[in-house]
Amino acid sequence: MALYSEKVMDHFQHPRNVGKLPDADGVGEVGNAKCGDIMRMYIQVDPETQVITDVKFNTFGCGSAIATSSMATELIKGKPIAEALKLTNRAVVEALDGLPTHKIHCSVLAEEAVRAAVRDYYDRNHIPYGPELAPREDAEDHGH
Amino acid sequence: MALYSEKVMDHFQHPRNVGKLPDADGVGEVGNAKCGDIMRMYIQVDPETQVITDVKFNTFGCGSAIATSSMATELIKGKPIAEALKLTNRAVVEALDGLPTHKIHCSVLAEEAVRAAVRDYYDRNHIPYGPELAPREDAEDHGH
Amino acid sequence: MKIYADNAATTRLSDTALAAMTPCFQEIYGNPSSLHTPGQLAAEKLAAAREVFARNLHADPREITFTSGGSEADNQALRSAAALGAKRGKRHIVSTKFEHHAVLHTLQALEREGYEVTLLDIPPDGVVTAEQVRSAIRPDTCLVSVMFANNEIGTIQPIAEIGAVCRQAGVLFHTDAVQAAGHVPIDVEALQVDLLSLSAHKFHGPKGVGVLYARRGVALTPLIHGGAQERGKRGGTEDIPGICGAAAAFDEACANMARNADCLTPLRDRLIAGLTAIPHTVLNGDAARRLPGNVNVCFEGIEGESLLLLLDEKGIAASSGSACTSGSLDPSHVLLALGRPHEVAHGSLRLTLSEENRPEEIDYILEVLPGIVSYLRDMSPVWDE
Amino acid sequence: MKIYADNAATTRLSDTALAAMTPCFQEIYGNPSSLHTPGQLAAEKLAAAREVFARNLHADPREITFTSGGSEADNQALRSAAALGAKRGKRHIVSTKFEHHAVLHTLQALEREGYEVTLLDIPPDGVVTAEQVRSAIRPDTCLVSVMFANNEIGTIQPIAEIGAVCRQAGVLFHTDAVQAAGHVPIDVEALQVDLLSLSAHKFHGPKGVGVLYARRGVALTPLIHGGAQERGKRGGTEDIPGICGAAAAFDEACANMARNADCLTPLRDRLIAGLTAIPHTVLNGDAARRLPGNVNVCFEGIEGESLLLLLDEKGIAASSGSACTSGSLDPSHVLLALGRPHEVAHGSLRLTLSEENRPEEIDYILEVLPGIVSYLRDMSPVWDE
Ligand SMILES: Cc1ncc(COP(=O)(O)O)c(C=O)c1O
Ligand SMILES: Cc1ncc(COP(=O)(O)O)c(C=O)c1O
Ligand code: FES
Ligand code: FES
Repeated sequence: MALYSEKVMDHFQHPRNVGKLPDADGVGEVGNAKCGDIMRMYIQVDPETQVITDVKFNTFGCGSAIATSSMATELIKGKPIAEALKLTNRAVVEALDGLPTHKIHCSVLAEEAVRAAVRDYYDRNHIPYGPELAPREDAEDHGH
Repeated sequence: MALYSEKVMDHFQHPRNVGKLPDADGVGEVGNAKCGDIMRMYIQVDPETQVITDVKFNTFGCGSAIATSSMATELIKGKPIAEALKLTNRAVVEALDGLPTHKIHCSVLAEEAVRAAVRDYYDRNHIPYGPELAPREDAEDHGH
Repeated sequence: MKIYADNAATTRLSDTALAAMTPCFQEIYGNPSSLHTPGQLAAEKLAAAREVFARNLHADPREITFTSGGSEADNQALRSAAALGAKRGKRHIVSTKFEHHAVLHTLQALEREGYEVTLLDIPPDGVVTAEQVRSAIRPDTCLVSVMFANNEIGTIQPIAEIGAVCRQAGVLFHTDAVQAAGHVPIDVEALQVDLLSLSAHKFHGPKGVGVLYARRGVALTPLIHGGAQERGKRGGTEDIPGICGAAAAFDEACANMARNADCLTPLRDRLIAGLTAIPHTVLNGDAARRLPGNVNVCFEGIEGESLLLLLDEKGIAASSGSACTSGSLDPSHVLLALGRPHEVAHGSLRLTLSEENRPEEIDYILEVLPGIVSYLRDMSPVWDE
Repeated sequence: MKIYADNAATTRLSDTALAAMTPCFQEIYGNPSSLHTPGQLAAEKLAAAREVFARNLHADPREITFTSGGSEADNQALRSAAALGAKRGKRHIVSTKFEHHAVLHTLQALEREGYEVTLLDIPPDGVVTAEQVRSAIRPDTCLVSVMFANNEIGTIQPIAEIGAVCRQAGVLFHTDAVQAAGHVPIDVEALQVDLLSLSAHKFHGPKGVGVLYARRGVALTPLIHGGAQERGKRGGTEDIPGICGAAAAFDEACANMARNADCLTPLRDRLIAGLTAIPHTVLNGDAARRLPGNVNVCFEGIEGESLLLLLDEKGIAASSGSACTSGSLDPSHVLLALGRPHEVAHGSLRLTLSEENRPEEIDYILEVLPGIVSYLRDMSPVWDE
């Protein structure tokens, strides 16, 4: 299918890290009720090193929502939280060899899901964070 | 060519009575400067019987103008003037197995040419005629 | 297995249509406006094609105008009726919430130009009633436009009853019959339809050819100004190959209509039964009053685009009213009008069959689909809640 | 001998175009709006075709909109520029007296809607000057529309100079390039054209496919509302076979342009020399600044339709601007604009050649024509005066 790159199709057809982490240290759920796509991300964090040791996701969404979820989990797995927080939707899109213009917004969901999971981890552990990690005003619209 | 009936094409391709009568007893010319078609009809009349003994025409005009000229001459040749004056454009059209709707007006030219030739004959011979033979108001527009 | 189950989007050109087109490409290629033999041969083809549409619709050839497709026919129908209405000071139009965008967007344009539009709600069964139309007609109503069959859910509207209501009220009645033409019988006289649009590529004719039927006395406003083609109603050199292909396809579709319906209906019903057997699955639109080839269901907890992509991987070409399949963020206005919540409308699947589909294909679809639905539901954070 | 010498009316579909169309009829027949593989294969075809037009016009693919023909492209170009003008309070349009009816009739419609239109006179050589355009532009001018090459007399207009004048004045410039495209080089950048229309069936492509080039930033108003096809600029399922055929034909025409012109020009000039050798015959339009395949003469004392019928009988398909060949009573507005009196305009003959015409055909035409002219003049009451 020419709509999506081979990488996107690979991650869509064989998504990595699908599922739940019952004992997750942080869970983030983001979504857009209107386009209907919802992404939930689970992370396990090593309290010593602040490294994301495991990550899983569940997504209700389009092909690129699933592929970007999958790619995002791959990109943060094994990384320190500080680095995971630097993940941009653009990086996810690039790692997937691009997305069609009207599908760029789907990748924002993945970036937001990572941030939401980290925020939940910080909240649970009473770790203070700056306003830059607060839920974005436009997150609900993921980019439109 | 499907535009015209076989009869029309026959009279167009082999027009009867084309030419001039140098010693004509009556000559009628009608036309429409706008569509550009002009028809001239020559008649020879037997003064005794008032029979049209010969008729010729010259036409500058479309295929159906030529075909209707030809058919009109055929229809009046050898006929008494009184009968020739009864020739209607509709009769010419029927004799040609019809004309396309937007070409009906061409046949009016033939009817008018016959009347104009008779009028000229009457004028030359000081034969009085009624208003019904006077040039029609709309003759110049031949039917549009 | 490769299965094309998206015949409401477009169809494969039939052999009959192609055979009718072929001589027009390089042999009878004249311009029908030309006086010479090549032109007049083309003009004869054009007249014959017009005759075919007139005959099958129970219309007069002079009531048939060829357009570039269903959209153009819809646009011109609405604009013409609106212009006629404005002349009499009538600027109110009645239509429905689930019309095709060719109608809805034209109505929006007319609203910007000062017309008032009432869009009827869609009952849960997807069938608008003549009573709804009657109640909506006002003294200043100039046009009622109700589609013959909906393009997403396939429900067939009571066109004859609506036609009677409109005729009685002295209001012009247009029906977008793009999905119906060639699939269900259409008699513009019996139905009392004044304007009707159809599109050839929905019944195995070529793309880019539409027909606008306009009852005698209903003057069409040109949408495309130009030469004197189509009696001055539509400028532009006629696409003779396309028009001939369209006529041949329509003739064939009308001739085989009953047989095709008899063969499609059981396939459709088997699909509906099989799909609605999957838990939390609903059929969209009335089960009986629908096009013989239309199946449309919503799977709860599923997103349409993912479903389509996975079906495509299995060789099945289908469609969805999901927002994610389109440029817009809104899921199908048809499913929303039908009352489906956003998230349910999001999980819709439309399978539209033609007489070219085989029973084995239905087996295959029913074999593959439940697994895909489970797979996607398992991945969904919505479903496991 | 059968000679088709009416290539300005329409052309025979080329083998190349047909070959490009064929796979789209029954194999790659999907709807490019569909997500599945059959749809995406069609979408790729569409993108490739757009690329071909963009490349050959020196444009960007996003600047190419497919329409149903030259007429639709003309209508949409004018309406879009007019709408843009109205937004800035500018409602004056400059065009010429010899535009195609697709332009003239749209301008008349715009006049009824409150626009003011200035139509430039046509100089005796059939070539409008940039100076005429400059003088006609006013502070409230929003659009200049001057055709690239005239469809009757084939004269080529100084598009680059007019483009420069318009650009300098900050006025949008549209050119109807329906007769020029595929026959003379077109570079929208170099020519400073903002909007350009073309039609595939004038260069051996299929009928029913046009292109509207609109420079980036020049927003198009949809003429046909509907789905999101053509980036929302034109609703309606795309005619993929037609579009692919159009692209293939355009690519071929552009690739062979110089060769075709080299082969046509001498044929054209031989025809012109032979015909103007007939007494009381004039060439219409400049002898050099004309399309390589266009010959247009007036025979005094002759009526065009009769001439065409007699030529047709001899196997020659030609055209005339005579009133009698059309539904209207007025002879060609182009010849009248050129200053020909009614009765002379009436006797016009247009022969338009393509690269498919052979030199022997020219011999034959020149052999047959003088006799027909004499025959008709002999029959004419006008001539013997
Ligand atoms: C100069 C010109 N403009 C516009 C058109 C209209 O093109 P189409 O017939 O493709 O609509 C034509 C040909 O008919 C033409 O010659
Ligand atoms: C109900 C309905 N109306 C109008 C159209 C538009 O037809 P076309 O694509 O031929 O312009 C379609 C199909 O796209 C349709 O399904
Ligand atoms: S379309 Fe909304 S996430 Fe992809
Ligand atoms: S068109 Fe005028 S006489 Fe035929």
